[in-house]
Amino acid sequence: GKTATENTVHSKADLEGKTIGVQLGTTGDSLASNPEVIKNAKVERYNKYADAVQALKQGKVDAVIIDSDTAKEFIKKNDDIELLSEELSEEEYAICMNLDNTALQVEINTVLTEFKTDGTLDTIKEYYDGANAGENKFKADPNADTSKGKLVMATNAGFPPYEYMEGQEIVGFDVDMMTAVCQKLGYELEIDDMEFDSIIPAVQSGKADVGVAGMSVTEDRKKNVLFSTPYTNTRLEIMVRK
Amino acid sequence: MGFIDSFKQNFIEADRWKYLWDGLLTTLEITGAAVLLGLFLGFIIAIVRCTYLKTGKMKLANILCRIYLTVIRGTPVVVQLLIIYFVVFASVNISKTFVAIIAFGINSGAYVAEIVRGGIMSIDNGQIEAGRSLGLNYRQTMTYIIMPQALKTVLPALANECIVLLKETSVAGYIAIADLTKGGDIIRSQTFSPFLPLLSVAAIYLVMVMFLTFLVGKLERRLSANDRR
Amino acid sequence: MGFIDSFKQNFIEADRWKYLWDGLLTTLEITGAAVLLGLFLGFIIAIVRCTYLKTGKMKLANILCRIYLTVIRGTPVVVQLLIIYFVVFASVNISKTFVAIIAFGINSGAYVAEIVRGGIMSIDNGQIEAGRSLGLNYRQTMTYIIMPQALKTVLPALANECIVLLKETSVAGYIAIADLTKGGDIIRSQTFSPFLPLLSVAAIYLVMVMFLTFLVGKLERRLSANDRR
Amino acid sequence: MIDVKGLKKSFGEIDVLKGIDEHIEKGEKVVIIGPSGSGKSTFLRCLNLMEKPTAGEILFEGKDITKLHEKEIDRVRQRMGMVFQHFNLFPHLTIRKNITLAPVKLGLMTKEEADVKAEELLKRVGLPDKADEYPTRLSGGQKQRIAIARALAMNPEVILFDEPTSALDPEMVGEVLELMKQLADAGMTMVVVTHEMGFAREVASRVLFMADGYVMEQNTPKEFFENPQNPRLKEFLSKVLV
Amino acid sequence: MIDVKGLKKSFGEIDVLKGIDEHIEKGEKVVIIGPSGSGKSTFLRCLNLMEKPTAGEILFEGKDITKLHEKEIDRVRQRMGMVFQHFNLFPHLTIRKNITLAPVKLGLMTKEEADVKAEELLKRVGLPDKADEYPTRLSGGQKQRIAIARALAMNPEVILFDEPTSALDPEMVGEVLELMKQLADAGMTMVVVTHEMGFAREVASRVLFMADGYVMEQNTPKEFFENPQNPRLKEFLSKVLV
Ligand SMILES: Nc1ncnc2c1ncn2[C@@H]1O[C@H](COP(=O)(O)OP(=O)(O)OP(=O)(O)O)[C@@H](O)[C@H]1O
Ligand SMILES: Nc1ncnc2c1ncn2[C@@H]1O[C@H](COP(=O)(O)OP(=O)(O)OP(=O)(O)O)[C@@H](O)[C@H]1O
Ligand SMILES: [Mg+2]
Ligand SMILES: [Mg+2]
Repeated sequence: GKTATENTVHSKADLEGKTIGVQLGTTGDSLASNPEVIKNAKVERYNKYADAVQALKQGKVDAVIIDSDTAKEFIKKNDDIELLSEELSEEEYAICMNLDNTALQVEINTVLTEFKTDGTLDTIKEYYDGANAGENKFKADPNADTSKGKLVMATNAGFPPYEYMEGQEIVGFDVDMMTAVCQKLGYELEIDDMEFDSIIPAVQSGKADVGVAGMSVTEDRKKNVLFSTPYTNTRLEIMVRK
Repeated sequence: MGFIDSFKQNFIEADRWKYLWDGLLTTLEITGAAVLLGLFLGFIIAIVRCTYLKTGKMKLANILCRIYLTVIRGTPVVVQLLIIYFVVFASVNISKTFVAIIAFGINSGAYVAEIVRGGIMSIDNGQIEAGRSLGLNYRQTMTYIIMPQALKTVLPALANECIVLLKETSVAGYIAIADLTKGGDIIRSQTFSPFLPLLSVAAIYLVMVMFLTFLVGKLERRLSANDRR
Repeated sequence: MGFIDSFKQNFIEADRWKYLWDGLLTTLEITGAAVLLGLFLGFIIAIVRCTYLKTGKMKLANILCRIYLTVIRGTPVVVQLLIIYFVVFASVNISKTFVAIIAFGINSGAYVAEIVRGGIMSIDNGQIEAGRSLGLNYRQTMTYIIMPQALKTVLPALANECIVLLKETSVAGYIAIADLTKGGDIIRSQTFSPFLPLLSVAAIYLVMVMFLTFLVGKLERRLSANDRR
Repeated sequence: MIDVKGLKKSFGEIDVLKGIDEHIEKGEKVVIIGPSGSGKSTFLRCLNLMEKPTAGEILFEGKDITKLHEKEIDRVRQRMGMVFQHFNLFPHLTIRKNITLAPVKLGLMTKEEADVKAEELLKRVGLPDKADEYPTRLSGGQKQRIAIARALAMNPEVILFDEPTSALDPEMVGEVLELMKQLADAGMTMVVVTHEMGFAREVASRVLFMADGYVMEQNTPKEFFENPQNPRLKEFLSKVLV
Repeated sequence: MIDVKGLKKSFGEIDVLKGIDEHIEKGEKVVIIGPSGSGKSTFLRCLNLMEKPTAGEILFEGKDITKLHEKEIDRVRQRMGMVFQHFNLFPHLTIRKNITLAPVKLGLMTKEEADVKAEELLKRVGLPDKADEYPTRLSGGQKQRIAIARALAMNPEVILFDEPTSALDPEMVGEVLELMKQLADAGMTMVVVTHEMGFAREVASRVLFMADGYVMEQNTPKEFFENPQNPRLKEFLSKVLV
C-alpha cells in the first residue's frame, strides 16, 4: 500500500538541485559533494549503502550514487529500483596500505599481476557475477603457509558483492581475493569490519595492514595511503526508483 | 604532518569548518525544537498522571501515558529515531530534521513527564485542599496554585534535561542528518585524520554543556534566593 | 507481503535471527563489563571527591577528578566512543568490544561517581564524628561506617545507571560493533524491510529494561523494608 | 443551616464515621473535641465535601449537597470557609494575592474590589502592613490570621476550623484565639475542632465530644465540662484538664 | 589530667573561643553551661581535637596534643569518649556491633573479648536484651544509653558529653541522667555541657559559665547557683531557673 513519490531523475542532468543519497566517505560522496559535477545537490551521507537505498525506496532521497556491481546486488533484492543507463564515472578498485609500507605494496602487486594472468581473479569473480554465479566458490586451503604472521584487512561489510555479511561471516569477492593473496604470500588473514570512512585512518594508524573494501583509487586518497595495482574496473552509477 | 598543516587541512581547506558550523546550527535547531516538544508532551502527560493519582479521573489516558513512558524509557533513543524515520514516516518525504525533532521530542517528553510529575507530587496536598476549600475547581487549583509552585521546583531538573538532550542528538547522524557530530565525521572522511575533527567536536559540545551548566547553576541560586524572600 | 512471510524473511531465512541473538550477547557483554568498570572508576572518584570535601586532602587528585567529570559529562558518549577508538587507541590493534567496554565504562564512571558522592554526602556528619571520636581513623570510619550506609542509599540509583548504560550501548554500532541494534541493522540491510527488525530490536531492549526495572523496584522495597526492622 | 443525617464515612476497611446526626443553626459556634483518630477532622471535611461521605445526607440550607455535581459542590464550598492546622497559605503569592486569588478567579469580585476587601480584612486581623510580604516571612500566628482573612474574603456563611492553633508555638496561640473570638462575637457561624478547652468554655454555644466515629455527648459548655455523663468523656476530660 | 592554656578557635571571621585557660583533674565532673552559641560545643570538641584549635595548648596528661600527628591524635581520642546530642549510633549495625566495632577494628580486643565487654556494658546501662536489635528500634533514651555504653567500651579516661539529653522527650531525660550519675559515682572523669541545672547541682564538682568565647565564671555548684557574681550569669540563671 505504501507508495513513494514518483521518480524525477531520468538523466545525470536531472540531478541538479536534487537530494542525493550516498555512503559517507565514498567516491560517490565526493562526486555528489562537488558542485562542479552536480549543482546544488543536497547530499545525504548515510553510514551504509543499505540505508541510502532504503531511503531511496521510501522516497526520502531522489537518487543514490553507487558503484555498479553493488547496485546490481541491491537491485536483485528490490524490484522497485533501477539504474539509469547513463553512468557518472569510471573507477578502479585497489588495495590500500600505509604510505610507508612499500614492501607490502611490492609483494601484493606481484601476486595481483600473477592472479590476473593466471585467471585466479576471474575465477573468483565468476562466483559472484555472470552466467555461472554461485558455482565454484573459492575455497581457502586449510594447510596454507602462514609463516609471516597476521595480515589485518580493514573492510566495511555492507558492500555486496565485494564484502557483506553471510551469517556471522564476512564474505565476498574482496575476502576471497585477499585469502588467495595471503595464501600465496604466507600470511594469516584477519578481517576487521568497520565503517567505510574508518578504513583509511585504520591503515594510516597501523591498526590494519591493508584496506580492501571496493575502494576506488582517487587523488585525495593517494595522498594518504599507498594503492596496489587496481584489481577491477567499475563505474559510479545513478540508482533511482522505477 | 604538523599541527598547523593538519589544522589547515581539516578546517581551512575547502572551507571544511563549514561542516562544523552548519552541523552546530542543525544540532541547536534539533535540540531547541525537541526541548519545546518534549516540554509540551511532558507537561501534558504529567498533568494526566497527576490528575489520575489525585482524583482517579482520566483512567484510560493514564494507562496510555504509562505505556508511552514505559516504551520510551525502555528503548534506546537511536532505535526510536530509526523507527520513526524508517517505519512511522516510511514513504513520507519529510525533512529529516523534522523527523529528528519528533523523535528526540517524544523521547525527551517521557523524561520531562517524570520530572514534572515528581514536582507536582512534591507540592503539599494541603495546597490543593486550600484551593478546593475556597471553591476553586481542580483545574483552577492546578493552574493558579500547584503548577506555579511545581514549575519552580522542577526548573533546574528541566534545564538539566535540555543538557542531556543536547548530547543525545549526537546520534542524529544515524539517519544521515548532518549535525555537529556528523560534521566532524564528514571532515574525517575527507581528510582521513580523525584527531582534530573529533576533538574539536568534543570541545564544542563541552563548551555548550559547560555554558548551560553555568546557567543552570545561576538559575538554581536565583531560585533559592527567591525562597528566602 | 504478509506478516508471516515477512517474519520468515527477516528471522528464519539464512538464520537471520542469529544476528539478533549474537548482537544481544554482545550488548550484554559490553554493558556488563562497562558497568563493572564504571562502578570501579565511580567509587574511586567519589571517595577522592568526598575525602577532599570532608578533609581538604587530595587536592590535586580532586582537581583531576573534576576535570574528568566535566569532560565526560560534557560530551556525548558517541563522541567519546569515537575518540577512544580513533584517537586514544589509534595505532593499537585492539578488540572493538574492548574499546566499547572502556568507552562506556569511562562514561558510566562519571555518572556513578556523582551518585556515590551524593550518597556519601547524604550520610549525616554525626556518623563521621562518632567514628572519629572513638579513635577510628578516616579510612576506617569510611570503610566501616560511612560506605556501608551510603551504599545502601545509592543502590537503586546505581541499578538505574545500569539500565541507562544498557540503552547507551546501542550506539556501539558507530564503531561497527555488531551489538543488538546493529544486528537489527544488518537484517534490515539484507531484507530491506525495516519494520520487523527495528521493532523486534526495540522489543528486546524493552523487555530487558522492564525486567531490570522490576528488579530495581524489588530491591528498593527490600531496602526500605530493612529500614523498618 | 447545616443538617447532618446518618453520616457515615469509611476509608477502605476502616469505618471512621459510623453514623452522625447533627444540626447546626445559623450563628452557632460548635466546638468539637475528642481523642486523636476519633474522626473529628473527617467529620469537618465531610461537611464541605472535601471527603465524600459513604452514606447519609448533609443538608446545607435545606439542600442535600452530597448529591450535587462537581460544579455545584464548588459553589457550596465558596460559602463554607475552611481554616487548616497548617495554614496552607500559598507560598508563591503575596499575602494580598493569597486573599484575593479565589474571589477574583471565581469572578465574584473585580481585582480592585478584591484589593479593597483584602485591605479591610488585613486591618481586621491586625496585619495591615503585610499585604506585599510573602507567607514565609510571617510567624505561625500571623500565618493563621492571614488564613482566616483568606477564608473571610469569600464572605462565607460558615467557617470550619480544624485545630487552628495546634501547629503554633504556645506564645502565638492567644492571638489566633482572640481573632476567632472576635469572629464569633460578630455572629459568624463556626465549627471548630480544637484542644483549647478555654476557648470551648468561653466561646462555644455547644460542645460535642466525638469518639469511635460517633458523637458521644453534647451540651452547653458549662454542663459539658462540669457535668459530663459519658465515661469516655469523663476520662478524656480528666486527661486534658490537668 | 587536662590542661587548657590560652585556647582560641575561630571559624573564618568568627572568633568562637577567645582564650580559655582551664584545668581538669582526674575524677572531676565539670559541668559547662551558657547561652546558645557561646562556644560550649566548640570547647568540648577542641578537647578531643574534633576541631583544631587556632591557638593555645591542650595538655593531656602532660603532653600537648595540639601538636600531634593524625595517628597519635587517633590514639588520644581512644582515651577520651564522647557522647553526642543526637546519639549518632550506627544505624546499619546491631547494638552489639555498635559497641564492639571500634575496640575490635582498632585491635584493642578480640571479637570474643569485645562481645563479653558489650554484654557487661549493656547490663550496666540497663539494656541487656537489646544486643541484637538495630538502633532504629530503640527509644531516644535507650539510644543515648547505648551511645554511652559505646563510649565506655573503649575504657576511656574521660568522657565528654555534649548536651546528652537535649534531643530527648522529657520522659526519657531521667534515665540518661541517672546513668550519668552512676558513672560519676564510679569515679569517671566527666565534662558535661548541659541545660539540666538539677544535674549540675547534684553531680558537678565544678560548674563553668561560658559566654562570648570566655569562661566568665566558675565555682562549686552551691556557690555558683546561690551566689553568682557575673551579671551575665545572673541574667542567664534568672531565665533558666524559672
Ligand atoms: N485519607 C485517608 N485515608 C485513609 N484513612 C484515613 C484518611 N483520613 C483519615 N483516615 C483515618 O481516619 C481516622 C480518623 O482520622 P481523623 O483525621 O478524622 O481523626 P481526628 O479525630 O481528626 O484526629 P487528630 O486529632 O489526630 O487530627 C484515622 O484512623 C485516620 O488514620
Ligand atoms: N564548623 C563551624 N563553622 C562555622 N561556624 C561554626 C562552626 N561550628 C560552630 N560555629 C559557630 O560557632 C559559634 C559557637 O558554636 P557552638 O556550637 O560551640 O555553640 P554552643 O555554645 O554549643 O551553642 P548551643 O547551645 O546552641 O549548642 C556559633 O556562632 C556557631 O555558629
Ligand atoms: Mg484531625
Ligand atoms: Mg552546642
